[in-house]
Amino acid sequence: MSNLNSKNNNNILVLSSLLAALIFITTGYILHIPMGINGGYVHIGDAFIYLSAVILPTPYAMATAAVGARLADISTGSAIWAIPTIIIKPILVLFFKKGEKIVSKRNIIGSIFAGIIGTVLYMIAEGVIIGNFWSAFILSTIGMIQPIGSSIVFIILGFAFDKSSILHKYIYR
Amino acid sequence: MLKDITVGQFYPANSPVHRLDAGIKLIATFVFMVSIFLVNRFYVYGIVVAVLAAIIAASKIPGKYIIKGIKPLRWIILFTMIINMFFIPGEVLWALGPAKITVEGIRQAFFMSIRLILLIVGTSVLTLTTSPIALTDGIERVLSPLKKVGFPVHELAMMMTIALRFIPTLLDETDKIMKAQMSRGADFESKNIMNRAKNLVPLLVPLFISAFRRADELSMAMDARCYRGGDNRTKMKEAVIGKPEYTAVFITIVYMAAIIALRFVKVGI
Amino acid sequence: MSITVKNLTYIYDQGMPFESRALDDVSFEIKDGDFVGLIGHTGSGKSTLIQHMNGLLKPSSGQILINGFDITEKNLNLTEIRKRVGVVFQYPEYQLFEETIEKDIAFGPSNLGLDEEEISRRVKESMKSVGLDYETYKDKSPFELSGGQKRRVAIAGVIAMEPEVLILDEPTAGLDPGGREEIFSLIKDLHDRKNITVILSSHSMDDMARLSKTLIVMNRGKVEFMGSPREVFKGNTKRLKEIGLDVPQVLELAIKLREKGFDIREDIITSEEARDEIIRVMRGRK
Amino acid sequence: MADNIIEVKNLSFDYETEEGDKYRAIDGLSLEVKKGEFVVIIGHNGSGKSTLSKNLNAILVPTEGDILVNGMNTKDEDKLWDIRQTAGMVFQNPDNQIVATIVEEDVAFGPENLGIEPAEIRKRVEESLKSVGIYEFKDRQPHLLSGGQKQRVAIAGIIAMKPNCIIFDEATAMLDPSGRKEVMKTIKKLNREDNITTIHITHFMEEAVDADRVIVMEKGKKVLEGTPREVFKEIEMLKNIGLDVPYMTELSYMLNKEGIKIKDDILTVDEMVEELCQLQ
Ligand SMILES: Nc1ncnc2c1ncn2[C@@H]1O[C@H](COP(=O)(O)OP(=O)(O)OP(=O)(O)O)[C@@H](O)[C@H]1O
Ligand SMILES: Nc1ncnc2c1ncn2[C@@H]1O[C@H](COP(=O)(O)OP(=O)(O)OP(=O)(O)O)[C@@H](O)[C@H]1O
Ligand SMILES: [Mg+2]
Ligand SMILES: [Mg+2]
Repeated sequence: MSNLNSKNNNNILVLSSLLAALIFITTGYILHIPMGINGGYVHIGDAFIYLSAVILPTPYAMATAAVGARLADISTGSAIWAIPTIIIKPILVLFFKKGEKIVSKRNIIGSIFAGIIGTVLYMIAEGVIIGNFWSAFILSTIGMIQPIGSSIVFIILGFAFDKSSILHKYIYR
Repeated sequence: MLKDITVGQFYPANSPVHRLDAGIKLIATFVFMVSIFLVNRFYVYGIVVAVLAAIIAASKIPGKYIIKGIKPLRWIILFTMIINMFFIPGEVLWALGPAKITVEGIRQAFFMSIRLILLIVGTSVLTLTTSPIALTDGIERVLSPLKKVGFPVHELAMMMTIALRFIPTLLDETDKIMKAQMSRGADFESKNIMNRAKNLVPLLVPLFISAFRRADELSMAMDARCYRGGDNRTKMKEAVIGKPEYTAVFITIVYMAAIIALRFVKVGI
Repeated sequence: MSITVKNLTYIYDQGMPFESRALDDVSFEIKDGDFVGLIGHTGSGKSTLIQHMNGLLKPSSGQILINGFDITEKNLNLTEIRKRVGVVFQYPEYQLFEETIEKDIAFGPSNLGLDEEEISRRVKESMKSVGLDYETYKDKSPFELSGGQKRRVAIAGVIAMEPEVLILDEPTAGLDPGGREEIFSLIKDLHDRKNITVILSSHSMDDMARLSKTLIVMNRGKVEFMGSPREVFKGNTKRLKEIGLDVPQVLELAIKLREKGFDIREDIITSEEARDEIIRVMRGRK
Repeated sequence: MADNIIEVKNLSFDYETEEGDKYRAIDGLSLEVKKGEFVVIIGHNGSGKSTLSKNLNAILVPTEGDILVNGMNTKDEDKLWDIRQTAGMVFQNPDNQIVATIVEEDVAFGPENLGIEPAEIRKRVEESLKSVGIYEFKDRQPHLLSGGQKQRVAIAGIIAMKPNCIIFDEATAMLDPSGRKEVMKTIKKLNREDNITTIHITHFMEEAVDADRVIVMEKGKKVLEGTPREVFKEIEMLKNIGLDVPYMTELSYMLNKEGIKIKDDILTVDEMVEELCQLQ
């Protein structure tokens, strides 16, 4: 029984933290979906960022995205991406809108835009860090698999949320 | 086993670098990263490498941990080297049809690779010598001036602490739910990507419900323990800024000054 | 379904500096239709053993045969095991996820690839087994139920796979006395009616003594005792306490009464037996 | 009445359900707890025990009636933090009440929230850890401890706030027997030696045996109250509302039914032995 909807800040703070922990876990470690191309995989951490965006008040969702993804970066040996991550991931949150349903046309399109803009921003960051924008461009194009997978997972989970009365109850409005 | 995942890459040791205040380390690392972007001649890297090597030696971190840090990015480094070699115009060394390797390309390839490696190693030193908890405290202190403009620094630090605290718990939970659903015939290893994505539902819906329930209970426990945000809150462990910290700041300033000065020196390659 | 466990050993994190031997050369046999109580202190290996029985963990060495069928064999189709052995984990209500009770219970059977009709039959049947009226509950959300009811739905979800062996890991944890009794009696009923082999782990000696036909006592990854509750408890009080377990209170009473010179049997394990013995002794004296 | 630390006066509490209806979880309940008392509350799932305990700590506020904690009304918002500091709470799931990643830092969490001086916090943390017997684990990470140890960390976290009263809401429910024993020992010690008023909610009747007073709840009401002996004597009524009695009480009841005239308020094995010896 949530007391989310009553003005309890502690509850939202804690929920944001737990979702950050889930973003960490799914970005770095579990439920990676292997993809044929170049033996890589898609992590579903971004799908969790998208879900946070529709569950939490926007400022909290932005913090959640930054905290979760940053922890994953420093743990999986990608600490150099930590700075771009804490700037880019919160921006992705802004493409979603809280409404009656999670899976709305608005949010599906939002997730596509989040994927594209996220990729472009990371490409710029990568260009700066590795010092060659061509290389960054090619690497990011291959990396487009990532946001596509995240959108799909977001939609599947969003449907499950929309159908589940108990989950729905926790969505902050 | 999922339980064994450690957050961060902390390598515990008793060294002056480990003991140094995390906030200072954080700022120093940031300065270091900026400094690398200011280098425009090969020989200046010599200074950077020397400083970094001295810090690593002082930190007692075995070399193999440093190398392990570079490994995940080795393909990106290699790939970027090749792109640099072929795509920078200049004096042609070797050509095969449209593909040309130039002298400038080779120079650039090495220059950028060294820069990237130094960036990776520099950040690794921070994460290897600072536990995630100390890092969280450090971030809170470094950002604390932002409190004045209303940025929720304390809340952010609290979020990091709680996230760190619950990562092992949620991993454990994931493991349990996964096993329970596997016992009911769920297949999380399906080759079919769509199937695999769909199988996330029986795992993630219970995981979310559990996270929500935990959030309810934990926030209530925090209420009961009089948590009301960062105002008027004290800390048991206060940061001690002592001689080592002042020394570190001094070294950082001298180092940065040297790098900036060398940028404008017009000798060498 | 008879179960044979042969020299089963399992080591977590084998080869790592912190490896731990959770099961150490465990061998035993469970007869068809038995009702087995699995007891042991925390960390004695109960959960590890249970996970081996339905293929979630593969032994470091050793074998498990279910009716002669080796479930530890490599490349075995896991659904084959799941059809035979159903496991209800601790706090099973936390694995519920569907919108309706009917759909949640159907999850297991539909993973077995059964047809609609068969699935629906199994759902109805298993709801009946756990005492939930099909028409009343099928369209309800499992999350609207009380704790004890949720747990019954979760158990139904496993029963619906129609396993020949049903394993339950502490199925009454966290319930009130009435709820505990309900769960125990539904398990007992299932066992009696369908002749399913049941393995039940619990920390309550009194319940185990009362319910099980056979007790397996684990200690540090080994089987310390195995036999009927009476055999296990009789004369082993000291050893059981040494390995961090209790004995049923009525047995403790009998032992203390004997020390005081009462001529009372010392293999009492239920309240009814205690009552009858005390009456016999008291009446005999008068 | 200065010697009552808690006074519940005609408390009713309504939850709002999703359909917007009201659900009355506590219905006209009155209750007093004396300083230093050890009160056990039993009642089946959903009888309103947790709702009551949350009201005592001002996490919930009465719909009707009043609650005074050390004379402070829980409706008085100015007194909120004083009330929570006076009446501490320990919950069922040890995992969901530990905030920090290191044991001693978690114990410090409460005092830090109260704005206490660092040196004083340090002192309190060490005292509390010693008092619940987990000082040696102070630098450990909570998730690597056993259930009983974690629960004692949670208790230490409350003691560090120096409460006069602690409410344990099924604090032993998720523990194995050895963890439960550890925690019960700690609870009793705090009550006896440190004179902390204790309200212990439980489903294990054996844990009620040593209480000063047992309160039985049913459908948001107090249906029975008295010493353990007085309460557990009412075996039929307790069974009717889905509760149980200690094994020995049950046995004495069964014996009485068969015509063996022994006391019907026996609680422990030793008492039973003594009683039977006398009868002999
Ligand atoms: N995932 C794991 N990784 C490493 N060691 C483990 C793991 N799970 C269990 N162990 C260890 O294996 C041993 C047996 O654990 P198991 O969970 O089987 O005990 P149990 O008898 O079920 O205990 P409980 O009564 O607490 O449920 C313990 O020493 C435990 O620490
Ligand atoms: N947030 C809530 N919203 C609506 N109803 C609630 C809420 N919390 C509890 N209830 C209902 O109030 C009643 C009393 O609940 P409470 O949690 O106080 O019982 P309890 O005696 O503590 O039970 P348990 O032994 O299961 O802990 C129950 O019927 C419960 O369903
Ligand atoms: Mg277990
Ligand atoms: Mg309760």
